[in-house]
Amino acid sequence: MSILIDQSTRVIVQGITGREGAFHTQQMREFGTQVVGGVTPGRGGTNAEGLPVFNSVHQAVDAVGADATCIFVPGRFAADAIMESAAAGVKLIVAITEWIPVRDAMRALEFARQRGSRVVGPNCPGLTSAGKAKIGIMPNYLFRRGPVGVVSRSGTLTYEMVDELTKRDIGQSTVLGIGGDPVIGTNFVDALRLFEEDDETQLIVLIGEIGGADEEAAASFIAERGGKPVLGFISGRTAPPGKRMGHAGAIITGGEGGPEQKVAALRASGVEVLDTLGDLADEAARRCPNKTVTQV
Amino acid sequence: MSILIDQSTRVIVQGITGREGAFHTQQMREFGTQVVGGVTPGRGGTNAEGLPVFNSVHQAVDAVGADATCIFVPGRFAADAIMESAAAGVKLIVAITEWIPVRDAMRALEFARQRGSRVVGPNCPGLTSAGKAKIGIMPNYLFRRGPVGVVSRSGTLTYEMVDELTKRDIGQSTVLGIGGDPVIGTNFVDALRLFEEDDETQLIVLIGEIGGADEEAAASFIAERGGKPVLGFISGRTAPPGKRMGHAGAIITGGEGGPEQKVAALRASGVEVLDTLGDLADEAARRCPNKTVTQV
Amino acid sequence: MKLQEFMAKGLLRESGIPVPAGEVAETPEAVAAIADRLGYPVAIKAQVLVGGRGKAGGIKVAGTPEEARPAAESILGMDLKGLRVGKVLVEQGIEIQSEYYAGLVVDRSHRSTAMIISEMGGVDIEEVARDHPEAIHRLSIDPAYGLLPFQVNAAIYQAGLQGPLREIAAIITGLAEMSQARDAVLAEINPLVVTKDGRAMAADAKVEIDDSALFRQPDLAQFREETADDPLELLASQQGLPYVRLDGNIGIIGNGAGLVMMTLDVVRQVGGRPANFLDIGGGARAEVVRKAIEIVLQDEKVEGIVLNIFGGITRGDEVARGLLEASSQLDLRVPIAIRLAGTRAAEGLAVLEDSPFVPAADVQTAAREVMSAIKDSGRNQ
Amino acid sequence: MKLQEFMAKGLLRESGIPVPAGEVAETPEAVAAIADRLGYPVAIKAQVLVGGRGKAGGIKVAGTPEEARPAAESILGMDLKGLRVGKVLVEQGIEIQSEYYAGLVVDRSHRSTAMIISEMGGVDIEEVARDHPEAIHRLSIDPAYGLLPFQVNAAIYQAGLQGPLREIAAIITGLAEMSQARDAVLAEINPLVVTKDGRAMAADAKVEIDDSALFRQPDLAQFREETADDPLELLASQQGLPYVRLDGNIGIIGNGAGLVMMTLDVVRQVGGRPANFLDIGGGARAEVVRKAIEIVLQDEKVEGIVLNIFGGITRGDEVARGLLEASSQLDLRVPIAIRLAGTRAAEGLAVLEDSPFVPAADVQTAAREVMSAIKDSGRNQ
Repeated sequence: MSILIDQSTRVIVQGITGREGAFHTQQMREFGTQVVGGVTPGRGGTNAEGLPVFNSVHQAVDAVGADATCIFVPGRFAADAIMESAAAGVKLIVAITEWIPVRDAMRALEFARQRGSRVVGPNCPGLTSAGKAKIGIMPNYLFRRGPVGVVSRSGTLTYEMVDELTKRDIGQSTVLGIGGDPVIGTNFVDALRLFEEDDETQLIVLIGEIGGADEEAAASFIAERGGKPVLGFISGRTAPPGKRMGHAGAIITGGEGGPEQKVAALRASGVEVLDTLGDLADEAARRCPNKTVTQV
Repeated sequence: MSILIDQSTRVIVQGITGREGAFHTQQMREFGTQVVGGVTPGRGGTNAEGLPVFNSVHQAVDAVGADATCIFVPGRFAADAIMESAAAGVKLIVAITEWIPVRDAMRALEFARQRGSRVVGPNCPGLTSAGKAKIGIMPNYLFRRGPVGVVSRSGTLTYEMVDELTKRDIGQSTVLGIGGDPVIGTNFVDALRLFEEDDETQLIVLIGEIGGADEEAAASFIAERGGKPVLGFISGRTAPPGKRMGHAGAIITGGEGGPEQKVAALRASGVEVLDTLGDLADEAARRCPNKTVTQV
Repeated sequence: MKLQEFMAKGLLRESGIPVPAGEVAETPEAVAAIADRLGYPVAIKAQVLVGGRGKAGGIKVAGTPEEARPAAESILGMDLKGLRVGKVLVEQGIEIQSEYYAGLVVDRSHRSTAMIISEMGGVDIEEVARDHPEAIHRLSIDPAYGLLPFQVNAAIYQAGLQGPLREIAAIITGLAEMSQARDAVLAEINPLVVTKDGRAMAADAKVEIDDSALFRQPDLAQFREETADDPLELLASQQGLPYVRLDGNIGIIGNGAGLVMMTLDVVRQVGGRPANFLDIGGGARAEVVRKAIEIVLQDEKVEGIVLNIFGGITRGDEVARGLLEASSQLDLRVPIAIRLAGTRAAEGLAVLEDSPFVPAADVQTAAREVMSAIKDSGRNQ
Repeated sequence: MKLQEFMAKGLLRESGIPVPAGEVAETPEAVAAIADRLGYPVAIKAQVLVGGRGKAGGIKVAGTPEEARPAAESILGMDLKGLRVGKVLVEQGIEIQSEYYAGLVVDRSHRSTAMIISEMGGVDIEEVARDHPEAIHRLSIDPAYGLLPFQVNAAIYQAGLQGPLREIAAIITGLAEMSQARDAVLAEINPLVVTKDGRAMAADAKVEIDDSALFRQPDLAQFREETADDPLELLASQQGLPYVRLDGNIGIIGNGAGLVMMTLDVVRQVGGRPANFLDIGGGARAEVVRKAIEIVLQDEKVEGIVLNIFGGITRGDEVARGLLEASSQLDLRVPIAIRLAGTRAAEGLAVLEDSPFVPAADVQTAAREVMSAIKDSGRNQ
């Protein structure tokens, strides 16, 4: 198993003819992902990366079928792209795009929720089921298949974490970057719920950061429902309040988002919070009985 | 049984301090309806018709509980009143108000639908479960308890129909005025579904009129699913196309809403369509084994 | 409230939708002056609220100043399906490459509005729907989200529209925004044209505003008078009474739209021809009843009146008092039969004893009474 | 983008929300002229983006012309929490009856915006939330429907607000509409006052606009420069680089916000004090790397730089080339350590051989290298 995606997942790419879209389509296919087509309005009927391009998601779904989409279109059009896929019945929508206006993101996420589609992101690196399929932009070479599920708000820290795990020969089930924006489609609790139900995942790694209260919500969930062991890390522990770290959601505002509460909440729920990703990987190595899985 | 309401239904009145609201609150209570309070912003803490008045539906629900609401507020505020009750968790919303802008009605109905509330109306006389409870403005004296379920788009024709039935000693289970507006919360099919599941109802009377395709939809439903016998009547059979009959939804537009299709569709699905309400009542009398029920 | 073409195009222009340059005129002289200013050819279009103006001779193209004046003279003042043409719209001629259709309608079954797109424009869309259903593309508009860009994009490709697609998309989006902002229950651009020089614009437009929403469209509400296509309908609407003129000789008054419609049906069934639809609504007071009689009598074709009242909220005695008021203040020049049932019907009928109104046990009888009274008076003349 | 008070109030005024009459001035003379025009008393308020202006002496009331000029002189040019006051807002004094709070914030957990209403205004709302949570009323705004009238009505009564309730409701509704139209991610009226003569108005306002939405707020985007509270942050944002100035001596550059934040943490852990946050993002080119070094070096407090690059999309050799460019074009006046891992890290490290940059196996080592280099240079001086 693994969560959300595997070898059988049929993926389309919205914005396939753009620079990023084209490059990562190639990368996804090299990883083994079944990319079945792309969408760029006005380019329907052409080919890109050897795949058929359609004018609309609806046409793409009709022609090639799609379980999931990967969105690379620019920020001002990305919310519409999310809604388009939700309306066309695509069940997993991975929005890589950053700089989507918050108001647009809220509308698009609510629209998708009403139509039963899951959104991952926006402003995220996507997700990778090691040895099976990848949707998004995570570097291909990092992964090794195994028992650790990783969920993270930060893109680069995700890569760093996977790298530390793989270096120690600890494989991953699925690695999920949920994105750093204030408003996102899939949060820590959603991810924990999925990992709990996944047979392959034996240990969960949660990489949080300052801002919001999603880590606290994760802690409550773990305290109430969690079965599998969780290791945690919180970045931005020395960031000053009131300063937005980058354009995303990392900001400590009055009474919310501070690292101490997050670390304390996670620890109180039984999560071991480590000070560096290296320490975390060491602990994962210590705890994991089956470190990797031979790729099938 | 009966549909939607009975003696145990707790009802609030939105706009209870207005002329119509006050009068019909009185009438509903005389009929036996459990009216438990009213809402008029700014009049919270006062009394009206001997009932407590609240500033918001939320407060009313907290204080007195409510299964249903009856809305008398003016057209420009009525959509908001519908949404307020839906947001407060009131499950049956009866909107008597006419002249609600169509755009507002659409938004309010969708809002209510998402929150799991049923709306009856707008621009309707409400509904009456004979001998049990009434929400709306139907004249009290008309009803007699019995086996006939009545559903109608027109207010006065509903009264006329009930009068013809009662005159012939044929009682009613529930009489439901769904309203004449182009966009309404509960349509013929919804009503048929409810009557089908109601033990007390043995015969269904459907009073349609020109405009829209709701009668045709009812015919399809009956053809596919209907078990109980249905008698029908269509008003406006001689109305010219393109003329809006009153401010409501009765208008024949290109290819839709004409009476011939409606009559033909109903007949094709096994509904006996009569030419006058008197004929219809005669036929109901002929068909009904148990004409009335002694009131409990 | 239906808007005339020039008003509909004004709303489109406000929403950024290109329309041909044009102005309204009421005299041949004004037409000529406008045409000279715009340059030839021009289209001269009768501003009346009827369909099929072109076929009926209500639209003419003038290629030169010499043609403009006689064309204007032939249209201004003409009778178009019963309506006198008082105004024309003079528009710059456009060279049309292709004609499409975009229209927003109330979609009752989905409780929302729908945008219809078709590559077959310039013809009656209902005919297209009947004969070429595959050429109709319907976008359901979520009442909470409005028309979304991806829907417009997908429909344009689906429908196979050609030309400046971005401009066409902007027109469709603008039409939806206008409808939303202006409470339109119908908004059609037919044809939506692409010109030979590659521009997209609205060559003709039809807009109907939700009467229930006129309170928040004050600038449109003031045109109510101008857009009423019948003086009696206008008079009635000013009194708050829904009145529709029909072409018969039996005036009809009742309480409740369904009941009035049924009364029309009954009058037809007994061989009469209804002259109107008039609904006095629920709970009407005597004053309203008097006004209703007054309005119906103003239609000179009326030879008899059927009143059908089922008292629910409406009280029979109150209706009767209104009738007595009418009989004392008006010349009741025709026979009037009344069917009065329900709340306080007996009291009402008592009040009407010795009045000129003919009571009837049911509406069929009322209709027959009026019919035979008319026949009698015809015989007596 | 945070707006200064006078700009925030301008947006409120556009949405029909009453604010005290007032104008902006940059000199004591202008302040006096405006005050004379408005009539006394006036409030003179420093226009800088820091909280607690009042306590810090940035707001003064002048009851007479004699008081206005010295008050203006004391505020204009003053240092308010590190920022020089260049502008003041001169406002007509108002007599306050009661002070409330209305604020719109992003509600992450509900993926929507929320309106907060409180009867306790004029104080820090976070303190209210902590000490009097029962005084906080939160309305969740459905992203598709916006703030609905019934929500505002219910909250006003729930919160026990007194005074001109219709006007207060209009202010709250206007605040939500402004936020929607202007892409505000924070919009606070604090205090929302009722004056002794019974009017409701926004006495102070705080608005923050979504940076991601500035493309559709061109009239606000142009104020970006004016609203930046730090010249280096402005310079960086003009280059598209998220840079936040902190108060330490170790410059920090990395790719990805999370990685940079972690680097700040590591620098603290080894006893350093970060001078900034700078994220070069994913896939950065050499040029961007050079610019990042240049910006960080412009902070004179910087005594050393830690670069932390994990190559995913970002390529190590490209980063290395940017560093070489920087070393050839700039005076690298401080020690710079780089931790380079991931895609093409080996190639990058090869490029950097014989350069002044100190390679490190991990970020802890990089931070320690820089710290000890600084210490050494201190010892050498």
